[in-house]
Amino acid sequence: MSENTKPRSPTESGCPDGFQYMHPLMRKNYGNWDHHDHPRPGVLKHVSKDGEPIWTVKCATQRILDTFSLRTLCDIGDNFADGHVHFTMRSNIEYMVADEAKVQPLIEEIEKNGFIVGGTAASVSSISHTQGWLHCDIPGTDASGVVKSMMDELIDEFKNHNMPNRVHITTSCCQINCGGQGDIAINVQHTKPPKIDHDLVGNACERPSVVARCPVAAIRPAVVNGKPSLEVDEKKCICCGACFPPCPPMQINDAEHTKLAIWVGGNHSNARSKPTFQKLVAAGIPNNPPRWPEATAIVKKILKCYKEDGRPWERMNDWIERIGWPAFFEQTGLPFTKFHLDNWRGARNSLNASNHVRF
Amino acid sequence: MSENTKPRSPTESGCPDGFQYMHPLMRKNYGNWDHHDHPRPGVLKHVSKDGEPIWTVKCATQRILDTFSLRTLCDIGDNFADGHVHFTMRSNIEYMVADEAKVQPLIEEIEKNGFIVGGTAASVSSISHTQGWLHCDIPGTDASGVVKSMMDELIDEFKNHNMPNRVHITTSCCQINCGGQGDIAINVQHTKPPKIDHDLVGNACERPSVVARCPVAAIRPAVVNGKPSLEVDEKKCICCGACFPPCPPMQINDAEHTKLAIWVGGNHSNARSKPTFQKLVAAGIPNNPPRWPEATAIVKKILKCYKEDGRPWERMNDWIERIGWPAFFEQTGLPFTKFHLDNWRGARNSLNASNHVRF
Amino acid sequence: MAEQFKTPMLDELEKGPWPSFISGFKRLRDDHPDKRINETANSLLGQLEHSYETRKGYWKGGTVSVFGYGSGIIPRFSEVADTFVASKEFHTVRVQPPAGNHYTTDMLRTLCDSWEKYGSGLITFHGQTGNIMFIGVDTENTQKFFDEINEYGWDLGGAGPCVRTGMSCMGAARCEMSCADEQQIHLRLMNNFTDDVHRPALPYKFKFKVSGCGNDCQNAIERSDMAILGTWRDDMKVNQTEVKNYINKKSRQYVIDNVTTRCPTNALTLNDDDTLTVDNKNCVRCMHCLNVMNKALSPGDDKGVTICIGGKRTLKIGDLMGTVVIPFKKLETEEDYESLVEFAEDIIDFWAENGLEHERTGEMIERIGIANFLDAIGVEVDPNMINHPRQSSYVRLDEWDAEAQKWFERKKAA
Amino acid sequence: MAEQFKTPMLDELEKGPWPSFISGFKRLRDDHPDKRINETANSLLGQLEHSYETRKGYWKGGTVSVFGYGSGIIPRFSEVADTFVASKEFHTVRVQPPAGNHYTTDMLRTLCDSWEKYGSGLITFHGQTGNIMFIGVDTENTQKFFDEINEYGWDLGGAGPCVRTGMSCMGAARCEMSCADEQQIHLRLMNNFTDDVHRPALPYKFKFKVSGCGNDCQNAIERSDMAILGTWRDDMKVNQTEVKNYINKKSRQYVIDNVTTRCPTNALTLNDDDTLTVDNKNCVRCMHCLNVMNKALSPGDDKGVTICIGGKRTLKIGDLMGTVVIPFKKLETEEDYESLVEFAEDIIDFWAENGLEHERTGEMIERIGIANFLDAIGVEVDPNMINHPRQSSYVRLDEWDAEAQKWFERKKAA
Ligand code: SRM
Ligand code: SRM
Ligand code: SRM
Ligand code: SRM
Ligand code: SF4
Ligand code: SF4
Ligand code: SF4
Ligand code: SF4
Ligand code: SF4
Ligand code: SF4
Ligand code: SF4
Ligand code: SF4
Repeated sequence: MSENTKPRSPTESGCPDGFQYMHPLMRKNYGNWDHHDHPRPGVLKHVSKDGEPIWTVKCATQRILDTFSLRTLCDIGDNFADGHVHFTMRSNIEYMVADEAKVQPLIEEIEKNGFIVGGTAASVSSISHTQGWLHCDIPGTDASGVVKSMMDELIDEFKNHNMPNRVHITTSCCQINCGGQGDIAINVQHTKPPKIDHDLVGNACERPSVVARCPVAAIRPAVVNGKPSLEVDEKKCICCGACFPPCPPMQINDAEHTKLAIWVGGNHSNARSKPTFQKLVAAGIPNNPPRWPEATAIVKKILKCYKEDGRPWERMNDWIERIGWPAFFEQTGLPFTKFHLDNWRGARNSLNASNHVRF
Repeated sequence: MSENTKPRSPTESGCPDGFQYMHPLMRKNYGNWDHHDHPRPGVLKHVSKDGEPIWTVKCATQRILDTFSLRTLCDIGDNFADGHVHFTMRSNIEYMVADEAKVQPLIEEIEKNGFIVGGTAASVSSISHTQGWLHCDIPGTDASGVVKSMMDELIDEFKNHNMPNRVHITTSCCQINCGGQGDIAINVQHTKPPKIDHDLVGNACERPSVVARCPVAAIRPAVVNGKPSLEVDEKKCICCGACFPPCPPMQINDAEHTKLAIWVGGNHSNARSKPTFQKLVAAGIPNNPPRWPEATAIVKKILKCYKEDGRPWERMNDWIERIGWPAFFEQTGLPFTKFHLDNWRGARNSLNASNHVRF
Repeated sequence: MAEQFKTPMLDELEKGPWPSFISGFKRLRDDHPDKRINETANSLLGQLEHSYETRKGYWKGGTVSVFGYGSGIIPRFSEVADTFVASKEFHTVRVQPPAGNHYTTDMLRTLCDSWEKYGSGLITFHGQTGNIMFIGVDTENTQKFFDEINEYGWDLGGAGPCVRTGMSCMGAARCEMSCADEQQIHLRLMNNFTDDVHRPALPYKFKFKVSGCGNDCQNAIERSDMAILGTWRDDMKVNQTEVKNYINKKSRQYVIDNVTTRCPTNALTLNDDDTLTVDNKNCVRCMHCLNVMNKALSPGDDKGVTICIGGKRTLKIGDLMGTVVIPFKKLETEEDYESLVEFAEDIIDFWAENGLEHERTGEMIERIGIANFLDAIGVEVDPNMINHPRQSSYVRLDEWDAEAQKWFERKKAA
Repeated sequence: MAEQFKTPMLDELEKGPWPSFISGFKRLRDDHPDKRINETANSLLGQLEHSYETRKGYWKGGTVSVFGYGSGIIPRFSEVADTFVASKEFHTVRVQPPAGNHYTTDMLRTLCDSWEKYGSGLITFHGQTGNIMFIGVDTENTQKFFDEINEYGWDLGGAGPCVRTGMSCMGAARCEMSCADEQQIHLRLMNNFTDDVHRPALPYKFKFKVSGCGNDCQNAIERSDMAILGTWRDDMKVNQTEVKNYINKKSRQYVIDNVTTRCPTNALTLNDDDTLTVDNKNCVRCMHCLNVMNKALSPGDDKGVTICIGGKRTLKIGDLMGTVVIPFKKLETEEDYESLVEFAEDIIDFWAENGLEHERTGEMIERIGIANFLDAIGVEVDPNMINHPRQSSYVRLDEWDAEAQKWFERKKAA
């Protein structure tokens, strides 16, 4: 390699120190905060132990930002918030101001530019999501599109504190679920085993590692048309799609049979009860771009019931725990089927081993 | 077969109707009871919807009754309780009387004859137990002996309502646990794999069915000294003794290594929480006839802590649930070891997946 | 009598206030008029002392039954019969008790008389499955004893792979909590399966237990393949006067701490005027508040049973509790009871055909999955069967729409 | 620009009030001065519209990295590049954000400048693992873009079987609940494993997440192999004046219904004089009461962290939450932080040697058993690690006495 094309060696600087970018008031009061409250939806007021207040204005973004949008958000930060911003793990941007008088103008500027203020406390915050058709190599749907369609309809819930407690929704574009669990999760659920493109298997896949990836050992090496390939025991296959990433010829995505499912009650916080996993409530929902109205309708229905029936501070899981699953299905009008019965490891723990029945 | 030795054909009468033996007042008020209370430990007063009262005096027996004892109990029944008795599922005998005036004399007569009145409500009732060395073919200990030794020391708890709620103790003489679960269970726990008497295997056992019985697939057919036998993978073997009933040459019982273990919190009633399984708290307890003092000492210690710290109506499991397992081990002084961590199916549900920690 | 065995260890079990089984054995050895009984008791004491010394049991099984039956006797042969001769055959006769364990003293004496003719004089009231266990009889006398008691109304219970003896609580006979006719349930079920009790031909054992309410005084959910528990589905009855009386007696704080706070579903509210409000939709019939305030609170009128299937102990996949398969079933008419029995038949039939050898219902359900089990016995799913819906996405959903349709149709029909 | 692709379906996503990512793409297509960017955006929109029409994705993976590193780039090649040419290589550059996701607008603009030189103009703040995702760059420009931003302080995150980018909550920077210096924990851990981030050589991925308290705003327990959560072990601080203020504002009933009743361990008592008593021995630091009454209640002074190991999502044995492995660890001195890093090293080393291919820590623990895992990493068992002791008697207890002895010795030493 000639001298001047020799690649540059990286500086392995790792994770940058956040202090250099932190708002000065936060740097000053680091570890010294006393309490907070909610002057209005979308705004937090934190007060330090020395009585110093800081206001935060929380603003939704589309997560995947074009540089125009990002520069606009930066302009707002310069003009109203001392040139510092913070991104939350739900891709909301937060502006901090030391001076209460700046809060209202800041909000106006944000809204003028087409962004939305809200997402604090007992609201529905932005839906956290994943790559989808936009970038991933295995997606069954487009997470960004689902989220945009849904948030358009949940916008009032983002802008207000109408819920019993905070609502964290996630969506994922394949059954791997990079989006994680949530009070409500809208996830891909395949309903048919992969169709194998036998011509490609030989080239594309390391067969033993594909076989090893299947959670139910449904894949066997096989010779098809004289060529090494794979075969799937369709009776065993649970259509999880785990074989697809290591072996793209295991075509799991299907315009018709790749559906959406909705899960509720995934709760990560340790407040009150220990963290809980989400539970399946609705499936077979059409994967219907560009606006996925069927999925949104179900999410809205669930939120409506929760809003009307939940008690203050009850998260989705707390509410359902109190009213019971029979009432959940009754209130939401969702069908209860044999597919709601778990049969994976430890499934027995999910069965009602008692006389506790609601009438 | 000659005419007069021809065996008699059974009358398949099945389960006898209980009404024919039931106390007349109970027959009369069948399904018509209104409420009850506890005039004193060992005595219940039930009142029918028509205001008719019936008193029950509850009396401990040794379960396995010689006909002398049984006739004595019958005499008492004749003289004081209209000739009717009821046995509880914990082998207590109950005398019912319609007349309050008879209660005290009845109690005196019972006690005069060496039986004990008590076992009602928030007391420690008789320990339910199993056959042991007296009759079973696979026992590791003698359940009756353990129970007699223990109840001698718990007699005050039987005779009084000193506990937060009722205490149901069981004991079993092998790991099969015919005794079932309990607030406290004293059970056999083997600590070494079976020693195989290879000379006998060929004759005594249907080998495939023994192999199939092992919960961890530790048994393999093998040829030993030229004869068909079995071999145990000692690393896998969990010393459960399940191979012993179908194959007595799999000698699991051992004077030294067959120990007792103590479990707590098995709760069958649906009151408050759903039924719960018991949990291991102490093991390695010497199987020490004739009076098993070590086991009794631990049971007494647990009961003492429960008595002092439990709140009214808290069963053993409720109490521990409230104070937490760290406090249970602290209060009882029992050691907590890696063996308390579950590793059987669904074990992960027993791990603390939260920040909920007590300091 | 032959040599009297020394029993220094067992003698220790005569000390202390609790009734001593050893003293009972000695009474049979020393005081009984029948020499056979004296010798058997002596021999038994000797062998038991030997067990205490060596910390081992010395019985082995075998095959003994009465004519016409395949089960009901637990055969025991001594491995140390050379030394302890008189108890060398020491079988147990398992006899079905009357539903609810009621006896007249007369009947008990009659049973004593028969037993003393043929057996050891030792009787257990009752074994953990509920049988009267007549412990200690030789092979020959087994038949004679059975013939005698069978004549006056007693029959054997189960042993081996068969329907076992049932159990039911005191219930309606003396308990205000009872929501069921335990006696009738017990008798109908057991006596429908008499053949399956006496002739072991099932994959493994099958147990019925009946409790009149959620207190489950028979430990039915944990110990039986089919647990039947009384319950109600209309509103709990609240006698507000008695509520007030109770509060006066115990204090408001006591009621808050011990009643309302302990309700598992927060379904109770103690109002400022000392009345109690029950959120009956959220009450899960756990029984706690009724237990504490049994004068003030009572089950409703629309009674029935909840049925849980599949309880059993550890072998071989770990303890299993029975799980709700029928959330509510009315038991009023003849047809109701018949359909209960048919339901039990359906389960036993399916299991008889599909259970593996030595596999209990609960284990079979674990193996094939609850959904398939419900399908097989023709029971529709109901959210009362679960603590919560599935947490795993690993499931085939090809038939989702069809199943959802079923639900909507059932809802419409209801 | 070449033909502008029609996007009737995507156009639907420009309707409605929520910020539209499609409108952003179109701005890049229509308004950006750089033609390369216009064309890329047009091509991307075309391919995405094609996905919407056919309900399928059209990207495939490959191998792309920057010089010296094995990970940090997610390569994407279009399967329909014939039609959508300008976005045929569309890799993502995963860049580690600063701990806590703080930025100056200046720095963001600088990053925009670099990205517009080489990339598509699309940036995600942030991916679910916390990276800044620069989405859409061809193979050649990947290196150039990286070189440029690496010069001014930015480095790649993980991808593949390696230590992944960490996440930490706002915490001490703006939150009164914070019991830890999240920034420091985050930096110390991540920057100790820089080599493992850049050069994938582990069985599978390994994620760190830091939350300053039990509210776990980073979903650490569910989403990370090693979750570090702030907590405290002395008494909670109660400002009784603020308690009274709160009651005055909200009412006694509100506090009973929403605070004391909701405590998972009944550790709170509202006294008649409107003071609040905390049973600190039973408080499990769930955070609920502090959340509701954050002015009145605060964490204690003796702060530290609880560490849970093994969280992850479904593949391949079902979702796993991390479980408590270190109930409490002080993080004050230099040595404390060093031992935290060493602890992480011990876990990663053990897993690197014993994990199967594609097996996460949680799955390994499930396979070998938590007891063996603790043994291996030299951590003593503690009842805070469990919900309850074992329910199954299926266990070898040969070493019981020795293990019991260990406990007694530790207790003595304490
Ligand atoms: C980009 C991102 C989704 C997003 O849009 O935010 C993502 C995208 C992918 N994830 Fe993920 N995962 C992303 C966060 C997660 C998370 C969330 C987290 O880290 O907290 C999880 C769940 C937590 C966990 O670790 O279990 C997650 C669990 C997975 C899994 C399942 C791992 C497992 O052990 O079960 C896979 C499959 C695999 O690795 O084989 C996976 C695989 C993938 C791959 C690499 C698919 C593949 O094999 O080709 C996706 C690349 C998409 C792309 O084109 O960029 N991704 N993935 C997230 C990473 C962005 C970032 O670096 O910041
Ligand atoms: C007689 C018996 C039923 C029978 O037909 O055999 C029975 C009878 C009564 N039980 Fe029971 N229970 C009987 C075994 C049980 C069992 C099973 C056991 O002992 O293994 C349980 C479930 C055990 C468990 O959960 O582990 C049981 C759980 C209850 C409960 C629930 C207690 C709780 O809070 O968890 C009550 C309600 C109460 O205490 O008010 C109860 C209440 C009662 C009442 C008060 C019901 C009534 O109104 O008459 C009866 C008097 C009990 C007393 O002596 O104080 N009974 N009860 C059993 C007596 C056993 C004994 O000799 O001590
Ligand atoms: C006698 C009795 C104990 C007692 O002293 O009370 C008993 C004694 C035996 N049981 Fe049991 N079981 C007794 C009630 C139980 C119970 C309790 C119950 O029925 O509610 C259980 C737990 C509940 C259950 O069914 O799971 C029970 C679970 C077992 C098991 C494990 C069954 C399983 O599926 O896990 C076995 C082993 C077997 O059957 O292979 C067993 C086996 C045995 C055998 C037959 C041992 C053998 O294989 O040789 C014992 C005969 C002892 C003898 O010499 O009489 N026994 N056994 C109980 C029966 C008396 C009666 O008929 O009334
Ligand atoms: C900014 C952020 C942390 C970050 O560094 O990114 C954050 C910040 C705060 N969280 Fe959070 N939480 C953030 C994500 C989360 C998450 C994770 C998630 O969203 O997926 C959780 C756990 C989610 C779960 O359980 O499923 C979370 C569970 C909580 C809770 C517990 C709520 C509960 O009762 O279960 C509190 C306490 C509360 O609400 O008072 C809390 C409270 C707070 C407070 C009030 C803490 C404080 O005193 O400053 C912060 C302001 C929140 C607000 O906007 O109202 N935060 N918080 C995250 C904002 C996400 C967003 O844009 O909406
Ligand atoms: S959820 Fe699936 S499709 Fe979506 S980004 Fe993650 S791996 Fe890709
Ligand atoms: S889809 Fe899942 S279950 Fe089916 S073959 Fe592939 S990996 Fe196995
Ligand atoms: S517990 Fe074991 S030893 Fe005891 S009676 Fe039952 S089977 Fe026999
Ligand atoms: S004792 Fe239990 S685990 Fe060991 S070989 Fe026998 S059946 Fe298997
Ligand atoms: S189970 Fe219920 S009905 Fe039966 S005795 Fe117990 S409390 Fe009474
Ligand atoms: S019976 Fe149980 S669930 Fe129903 S109100 Fe009473 S305590 Fe609550
Ligand atoms: S996890 Fe706790 S410390 Fe961190 S931001 Fe959330 S509430 Fe604050
Ligand atoms: S932090 Fe949680 S556990 Fe502790 S007192 Fe408050 S509510 Fe109860």
